[in-house]
Amino acid sequence: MLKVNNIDVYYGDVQALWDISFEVKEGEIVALLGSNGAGKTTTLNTISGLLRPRKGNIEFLGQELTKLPAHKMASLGIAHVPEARKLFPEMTVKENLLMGSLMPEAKARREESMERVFTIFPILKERAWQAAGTLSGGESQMLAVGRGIMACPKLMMMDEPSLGLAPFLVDEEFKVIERINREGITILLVEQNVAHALKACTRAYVLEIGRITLQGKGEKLLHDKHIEEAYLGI
Amino acid sequence: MAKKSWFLPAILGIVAIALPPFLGGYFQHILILVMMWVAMATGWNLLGGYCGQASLGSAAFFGLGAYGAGMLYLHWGISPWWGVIAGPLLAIVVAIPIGLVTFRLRGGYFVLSMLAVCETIRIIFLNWVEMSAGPLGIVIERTWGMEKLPYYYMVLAIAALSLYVVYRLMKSKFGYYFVSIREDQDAAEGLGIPSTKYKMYALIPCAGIIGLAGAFYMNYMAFIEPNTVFPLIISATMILSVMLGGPGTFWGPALGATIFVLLSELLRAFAGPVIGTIHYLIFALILVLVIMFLPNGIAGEGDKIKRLFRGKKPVYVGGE
Amino acid sequence: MKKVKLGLLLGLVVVLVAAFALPGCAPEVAPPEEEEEEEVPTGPIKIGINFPLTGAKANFGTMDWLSIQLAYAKFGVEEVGGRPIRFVIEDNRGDPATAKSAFEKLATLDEADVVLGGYTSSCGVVQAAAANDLKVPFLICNSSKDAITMEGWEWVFSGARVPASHYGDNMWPMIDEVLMPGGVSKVALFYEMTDWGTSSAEALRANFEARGIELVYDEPYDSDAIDLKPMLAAVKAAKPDMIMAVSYLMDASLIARQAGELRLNVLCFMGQAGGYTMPEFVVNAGENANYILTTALWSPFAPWEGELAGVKWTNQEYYEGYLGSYGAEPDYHGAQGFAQWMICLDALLRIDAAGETINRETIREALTETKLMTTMGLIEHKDWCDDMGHCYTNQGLPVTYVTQWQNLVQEWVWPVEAKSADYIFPVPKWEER
Amino acid sequence: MALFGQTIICGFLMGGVYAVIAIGMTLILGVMKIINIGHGHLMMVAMYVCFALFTSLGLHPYIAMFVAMPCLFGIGYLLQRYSIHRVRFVDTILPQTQVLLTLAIGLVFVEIIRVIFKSDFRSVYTPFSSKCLYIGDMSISLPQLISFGIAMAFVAGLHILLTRTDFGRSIRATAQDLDAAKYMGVDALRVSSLTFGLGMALAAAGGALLLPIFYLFPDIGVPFTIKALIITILGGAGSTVGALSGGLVFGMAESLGAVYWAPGYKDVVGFVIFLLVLLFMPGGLKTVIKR
Repeated sequence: MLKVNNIDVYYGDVQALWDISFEVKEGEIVALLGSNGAGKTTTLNTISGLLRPRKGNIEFLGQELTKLPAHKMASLGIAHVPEARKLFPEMTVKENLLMGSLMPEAKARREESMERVFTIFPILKERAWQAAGTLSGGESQMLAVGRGIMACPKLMMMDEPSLGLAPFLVDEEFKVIERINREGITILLVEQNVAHALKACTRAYVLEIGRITLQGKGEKLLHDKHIEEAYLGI
Repeated sequence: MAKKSWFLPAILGIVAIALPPFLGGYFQHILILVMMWVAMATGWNLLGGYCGQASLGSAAFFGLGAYGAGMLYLHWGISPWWGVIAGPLLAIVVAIPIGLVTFRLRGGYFVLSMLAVCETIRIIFLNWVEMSAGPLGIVIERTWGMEKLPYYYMVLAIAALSLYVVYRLMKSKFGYYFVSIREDQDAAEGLGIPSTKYKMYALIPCAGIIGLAGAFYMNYMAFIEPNTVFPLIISATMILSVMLGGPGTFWGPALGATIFVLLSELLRAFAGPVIGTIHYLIFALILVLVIMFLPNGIAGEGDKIKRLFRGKKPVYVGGE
Repeated sequence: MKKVKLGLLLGLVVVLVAAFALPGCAPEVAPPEEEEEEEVPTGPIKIGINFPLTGAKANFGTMDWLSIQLAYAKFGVEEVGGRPIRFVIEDNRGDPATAKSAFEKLATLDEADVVLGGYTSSCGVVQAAAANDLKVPFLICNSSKDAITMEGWEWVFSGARVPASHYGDNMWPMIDEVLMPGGVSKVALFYEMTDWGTSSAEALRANFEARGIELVYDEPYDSDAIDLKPMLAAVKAAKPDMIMAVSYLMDASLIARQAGELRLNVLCFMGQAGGYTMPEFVVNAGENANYILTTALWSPFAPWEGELAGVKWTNQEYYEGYLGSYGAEPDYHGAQGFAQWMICLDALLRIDAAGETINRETIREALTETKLMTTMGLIEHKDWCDDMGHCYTNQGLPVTYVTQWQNLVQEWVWPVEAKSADYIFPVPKWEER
Repeated sequence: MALFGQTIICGFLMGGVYAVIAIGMTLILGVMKIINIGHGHLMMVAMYVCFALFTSLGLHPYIAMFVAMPCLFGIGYLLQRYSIHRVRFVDTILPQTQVLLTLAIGLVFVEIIRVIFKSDFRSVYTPFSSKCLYIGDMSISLPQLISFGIAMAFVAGLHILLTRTDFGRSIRATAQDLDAAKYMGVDALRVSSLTFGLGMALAAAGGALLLPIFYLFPDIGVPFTIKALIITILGGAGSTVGALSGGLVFGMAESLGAVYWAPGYKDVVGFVIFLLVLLFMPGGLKTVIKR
């Protein structure tokens, strides 16, 4: 579904990614793991078109992404649930959700999607008229995911969905991710919470200082020596 | 910044000193204007270009400098040449409270607040007739009549002084702090640089230099009134000169001011008779094009020394 | 780095030393510019023109220049003493520093023999100072700032311009003989915040107070104001018998309109020349212009006439000529421009008649003896002092008078000897018009 | 009492017109964070469009407005798309490059208009311009009242556009988080160009409303830019209700300042309000209203 082939990415003159390649197949949950500063968000931003690779290319459903402007991604069916929520703080919860469904196809199913979001996250229905900036951390995260669902995407890219959440909420979060995946949305997950992510994902890639150092099935990596030492603290 | 860097200034200095006596009065006059704007643009650049606090109200300091000189004569009959001390002093004294208030604001809002401050000062000078003679303005007796050279060397000294002050400041630790505040104020504060304090350290010489130019203007033009020394166009000319030459570069503002004065005079006096009343339109169009295509000015875009402290520019590595 | 610093320091020292040492020896360094006395110039007589022809003030600067051209064509004198007359035009954009640049260029590069210019006060005073420094005769067209001719500058000639504090001179007899007996004892004075407004107000204030008239309102206002109603409402609340307003063109129109809207009823509304006498005033103020009295420096039907260079002229001819040539009505600025060329031409002709060479010095001498009937009345350059203690040099004093807008026409009502209509006083209330 | 009442009426009516001019500014400043110093100059261009239509076809400015608005919309759109936007993301030392660009663009427009129409003062005076209603001793200018009504209609219309339509929400979203808006599929350049155009069209409307009660010359713009900026900051950038309330408060403050302080110092009132709001109430009136 999504193929990233040998990309190099720079910030100005500083290289951030070296020769990154990976693939996401339809129906999978693929996790991109790594510590802070490893280049995970950079990778997602490159797929989203906010950054341009200097080398290599990205394909989505056979279409070349690297030449398209950022705002075209949504119409191809890629939803980006960004890090730090990136909600629209002065707009209400409902307006934030509506913003998720700007593309014609998503717009046609707006009511239906909204109901779907409200069944997954009942709390959002209660808060529908509240400004997004006033939500708690957990609620903001729900809204961010809900906004992603509103787009009826084929691929949802989630950037650190568990960041800053209380432990019981993290469990909830991963349940939701699996649920969304079961409902037919492919997921590319970027996580620091390696243990949780590896349990949830089909396959995973490990990024270290801008390079992919490990890859494989989630379960298998969970028992990898390097992973245990570096990330799980065993 | 190699050895040859003093070579060019020395030649320029020699030319600036030796050439004018051989020019006609008109060209001497133009050179006087050039030097005045060189001083002002250099002063503005200290706060705007190096410290990143672009002010759209620096005409306030110019006007205060001019009035500092003019009011000496108006109230006490003292020679306005003492304004060379009184003018900058007045500008600095007023600049300190202004800075304390407006430096709390950032970016565009700082620009606008300075504009508001400048306009307020203009209106006060216009209305407070007892203090400033209001719209009647101040007319003084000129010291030298036809002779332009004394004025020229005076303003040349002012320009050289302003360049020297800026050079010394930028070579000291102040320069490093100014640039770090410009590049990232939060990070600078994180490193323990009190930003408001260092902005004040940039503002004070900036106001002093511009005030000095104002005091000179009073002596040279022999007439000031609030609308001619406080208008937006003076602030804008300072900024545009710096933009043209290169903000945050040492020679850029001087270069920009020279080009600015010469170009506008060239278009007005020599092209004007040919192209008629559109000469100013052409001038304005050139400005738009320069801002669009040379946003870092001639000096800034021209060479590789884009920023004085390039290594200190924050770089983003990896994730965020 | 050390070396750089040293070099810069050295450079600075050199500059500073030079800055203070050179002015002393400068006179020797500068080549003397004066030509040899005996040589008779043969080139054209150069007339410098220094007006705002672009920029915010261009409309009046252009009117001056067009009127000068009109006068040049009217009197048909194209050469004097075998030397053709050539105009050198400089645009100063209404900016004092530019006006000075333009003057310097005219004086040194173009070697103009005489310069006509000066629209705004700030440009006028800067040009006059330059003229005196550079020893070039300078005729001020409009700049009304009193101080321009109060500095004793012998190269500066006021020509047909009127010092701001004398705009209302001929109104006082009318106030004494008509308005005060008619019940005017409280006056509201407001004036635009410019040199002209402030100087006018000073003279007006002193004269009102000398007559025992109470000033119930006395404020300057910002001429860019959009809504003058709040000020007018305050004026209305002060209950004056008479309004004395010093305003330029568009604020005059706004004030007339908004006074009407507020039904600001007074015995008489007196404007101080400026906006209230301009043809555009009635266009912009419409019916509200009616009954407004105003002091005036000039109007199309002032009965001035005379002969210059063998050509007979009348004031009306100037008005019609301007209207015919440029499709717009001139106001007093244009008349001053026209008069200024007459004064200049008269001086040139007199020098030629006396058999002298035309140069800056002889032009200056000729101008000091100017006594000429112009479109602004009789202009005579004299040195004199007024009762406010202002002492003028080379200052003429054109006759001022009072006009009143009646049925959208500006009629001459005072002094009555030359009236074109009777004054209406007190004026009807707004409700009853 | 009559004086106070009259002062309030004058301030209120003027405030309505100010609000329309400022609402275009609030859209541009609040939504795109662009400080447009050329705002008043472009309003001046619109006024000349109306003036030209009045002199050539005899159209009243209230009708000519509907020609001037699309014209200015187009100018605004092109300016943002091909000029101002270019500068916004260029790596410059002065982050305020964009402010200076709008200043220079304003100068260009002034000079273009000057070449076409000269520096002469113009006005669209119709007998209707001075019609008034009288309540006791106080007068209410009819054209100002109508302007006020039209102004309110524009404010309401814009409010609905911003809160009830996808386009309006996209505008606000772009303002609040540019990257997130891009993730949602918002074409930021298109939205910002359209918004700039819309802001300019509203400035044009303000100019057209001003024309019958004021006059016109090429340099008219600067004071209006300043007024619009003050009102925008006062009301809270990006808020229609804020711009409206800011306009009314500002109009009132100016009017009271002229009567009870001095006509000459009137503008200082605005600047003082501006600085105080910037320093102590950065969100403007908007934050107070919301509470």
